[in-house]
Amino acid sequence: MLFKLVTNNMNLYNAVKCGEFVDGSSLDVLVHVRGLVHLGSKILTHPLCGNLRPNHQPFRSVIIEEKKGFVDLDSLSLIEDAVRVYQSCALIMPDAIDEATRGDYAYIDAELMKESLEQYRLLRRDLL
Amino acid sequence: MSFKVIHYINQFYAGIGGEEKADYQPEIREGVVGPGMALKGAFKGEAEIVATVICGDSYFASNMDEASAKILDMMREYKPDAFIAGPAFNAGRYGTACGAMCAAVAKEFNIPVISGMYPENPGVEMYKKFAWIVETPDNAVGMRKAVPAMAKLALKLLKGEPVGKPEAEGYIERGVRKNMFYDKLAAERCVDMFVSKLKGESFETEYKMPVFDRVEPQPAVKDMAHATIALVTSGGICPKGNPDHIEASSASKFGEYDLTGVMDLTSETHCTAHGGYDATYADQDADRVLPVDVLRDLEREGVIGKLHNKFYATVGNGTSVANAKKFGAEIVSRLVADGVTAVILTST
Amino acid sequence: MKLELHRLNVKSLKFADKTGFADGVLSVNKAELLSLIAEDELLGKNLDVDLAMPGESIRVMPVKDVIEPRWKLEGSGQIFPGMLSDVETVGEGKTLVLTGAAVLTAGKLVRFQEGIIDMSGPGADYTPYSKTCNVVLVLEPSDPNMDKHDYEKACRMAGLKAAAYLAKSCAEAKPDSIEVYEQANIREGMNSFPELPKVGYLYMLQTQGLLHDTYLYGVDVKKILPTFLSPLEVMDGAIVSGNCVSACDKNSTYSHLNNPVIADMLKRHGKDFNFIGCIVTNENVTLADKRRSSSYATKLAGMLGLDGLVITEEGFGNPDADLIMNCWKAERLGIKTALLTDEYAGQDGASQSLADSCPEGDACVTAGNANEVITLPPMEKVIGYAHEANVIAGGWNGSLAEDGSITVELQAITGATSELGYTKLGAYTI
Amino acid sequence: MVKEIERKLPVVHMCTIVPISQTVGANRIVPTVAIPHPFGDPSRTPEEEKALRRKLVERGLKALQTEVTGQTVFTE
Repeated sequence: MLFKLVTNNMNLYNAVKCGEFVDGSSLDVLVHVRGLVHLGSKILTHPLCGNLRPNHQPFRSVIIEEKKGFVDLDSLSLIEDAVRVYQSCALIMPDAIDEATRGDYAYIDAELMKESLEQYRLLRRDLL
Repeated sequence: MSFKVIHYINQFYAGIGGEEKADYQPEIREGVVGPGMALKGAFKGEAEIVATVICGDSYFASNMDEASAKILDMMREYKPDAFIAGPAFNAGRYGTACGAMCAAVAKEFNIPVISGMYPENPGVEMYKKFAWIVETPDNAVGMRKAVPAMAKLALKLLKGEPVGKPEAEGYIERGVRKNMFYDKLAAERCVDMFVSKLKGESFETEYKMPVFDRVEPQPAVKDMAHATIALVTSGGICPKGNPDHIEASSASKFGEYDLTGVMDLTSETHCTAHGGYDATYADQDADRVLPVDVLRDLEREGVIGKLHNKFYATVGNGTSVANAKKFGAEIVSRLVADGVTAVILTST
Repeated sequence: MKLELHRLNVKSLKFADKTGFADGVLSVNKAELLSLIAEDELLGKNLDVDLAMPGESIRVMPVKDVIEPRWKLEGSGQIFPGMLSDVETVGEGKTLVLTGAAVLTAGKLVRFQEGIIDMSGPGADYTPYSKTCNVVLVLEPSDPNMDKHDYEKACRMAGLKAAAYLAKSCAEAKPDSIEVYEQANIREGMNSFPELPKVGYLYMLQTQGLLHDTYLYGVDVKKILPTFLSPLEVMDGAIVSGNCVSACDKNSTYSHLNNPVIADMLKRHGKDFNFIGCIVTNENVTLADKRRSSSYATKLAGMLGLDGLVITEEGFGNPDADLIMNCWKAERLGIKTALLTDEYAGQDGASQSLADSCPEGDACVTAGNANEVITLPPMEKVIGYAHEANVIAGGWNGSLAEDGSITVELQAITGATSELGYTKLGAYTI
Repeated sequence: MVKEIERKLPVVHMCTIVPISQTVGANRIVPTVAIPHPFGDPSRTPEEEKALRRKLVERGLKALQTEVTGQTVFTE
């Protein structure tokens, strides 16, 4: 099984064994994940995690199990809904905010993912 | 000081003429014209119609952006407090123009915008989010009922009074959520509702989740060898360049495309307008979404009578249920008229 | 199980030499309270205690948690078990409550999570905590680069300590009123009111990780399987909020202690239904956890033979998925549900309110659209840091105007769309 | 859309996500390959792909020739 983190948060990307970096907005991350789900990948963490409204989440990170084949329906409805939510509102681009705030957002994003990353053994031990 | 209102009507209600004058260019006149008299009466002096905008329905429909920009410019000097359009009853193009103008005015001047239409007027579905549309009968006989209701709602909005639920105020539900303070805590309301549900009594949910209905299946096709099969897709396949500008999501239209002589869809001829999936594969070979090549083979082999020479496409992604219904109804009536036997609907 | 709530009705606050209660006034010895919270070396030197009363021109922001002062006079365990006191079971005996008073923890955390409480003006209508007499702790970390887990905990503990301290200091006062609650054990409960439907309360708690956590007897709720709990344990602080996001719809510790769904269900117990108890469940981030917890929680309800469940959500977005799973899984077991949530319908109210839905969710009450925008006029006094308005959830750059007024979404106001239903706000479709 | 068509003409809904098709009210349903390429598979040769597509379309035609009383999924 290939577990993989899809993220636009460079800090987090650097801390995992297997990741895919999306150079773009939180919506770009979700759209990319959607493409993977359409081809059969399964989502392992909820794409809307964090209790912040989308326009306050410049970073998005989703753990998936990458595979080809039948579409996983739970994953599909989650990612389609998440994309819809993010499309319906203004986004903050990661590079449009001051560094301290960006750092906070990146930190929260990383923290929210940490336990799940550990659960799927994706965190690089040398960085722990 | 009474409130200043601008009224929008079409060439017909302005007494200029019928369909033959529908290309009448926008103009603004001081004071009341046509049905504005009735509105004026219903305002009872609390608001005044300072000007009336008149525009031909066809002119508006074929020059939407230009016409609305022009009208907004004409309105500016009057500094209106509210905008009333119609009522348009069940007149489709008039309703669409009223709705579009309401939306444009609300955006530009940030003032209350009110129209009146029959619920099935296409202007309702397109613009109810942006305007208060009072429900009217389907023709001008309903003028006497429609105008006082529109005036009443307009005055309420002008005075900043809270507007109640659609059924109480007589407007068509806009589908917009609005906060209000209830008499009871949300917790108490929830337990009340819970008790009603347990007892099997009627109750009204505060938030309706989407529900679905069903249709009886049509009988099977008996004679496939003589059947005409049509292709319809919600996967956004269209001639390359998307000539009808079908939106990548929340489509407001569908396209009708000719298949005469088309044996195979290629990256040269067709692509997808759909924004809800990775378009790479469909753009490489649109047969992957709309299997024209195979149906042509089956036609040649006599398995089917023939492939209908038009296909229909829209984008399913985020498209409102109402629009999808409208597309479906319109497409099928054209297919029936063309003598089609059965339909293959493909979705991504 | 029997619990008495001994209520002292606090109508006013003042600083004084001795902390105590007399004639509706809660006196606070500021130095003593300060030195109590300053014991924690994770907190910095510039700590402060301030008072904010209903009707005053005061804005408190950013607020982390709201805690009602309580102290157990009799019975096993002590208030906030596993958190402030030992892990012993609570819910029996006598508990002193400073009704009308609250402790607010304010100060900087990670920056954009905390809320606004206005004590007067239009904003005051939206928060339940404009009606309480508030003892405000203004906190800061001893080291600005401190690990955020540590600092969140320090703030959480400071609030709990202060709340317990205030109530404990009033233990000698004669209560203004005494409320008695009795909860039968399951066997007796099942046999009473045979003609009434047996119902429960499915109590969903936010558990997504740092700044999104809730504790049950000191245990991080994301690590539990759904479990059964008496409503009386909740009144003694078995559930404590460690949640900072978002201000409008996180359940404060105060709202757990005074859970209005539990209060109303207890009121109607024996009349409209037979209230058997609460099932506590979590809202974790992984889908496997979501599926497991929803299946397990509804299985518990099924094993108890319940006919109905009231379900409350905490938060929005992915917890909507938990809410919906809980709903249809219960309904398919033949258990009727009513749901309590809030909405995220955009500033114009035109977007879809919930991230998930199911046809079984036909009885749904909402505490309002958290995106609706409000302008809060300037206040004479701000306790905390007003410039945070530009970065809190629900605010945006430019939210804070030069005159001190703030334009924000309701989600920035503490408790505005409480999903325990602690406000009268709701929404309807125009 | 599928329901409106079904009110007047027999229709087979060919799509990848059967539950969505069921939700929107289709009666004759044929599952297809994948969302971005319901009638294809880019990992195969063009000939194999077309054969696959033909198999699916034939299944769709078969569905249209079958009497149904309610939602029916045709997998062969």
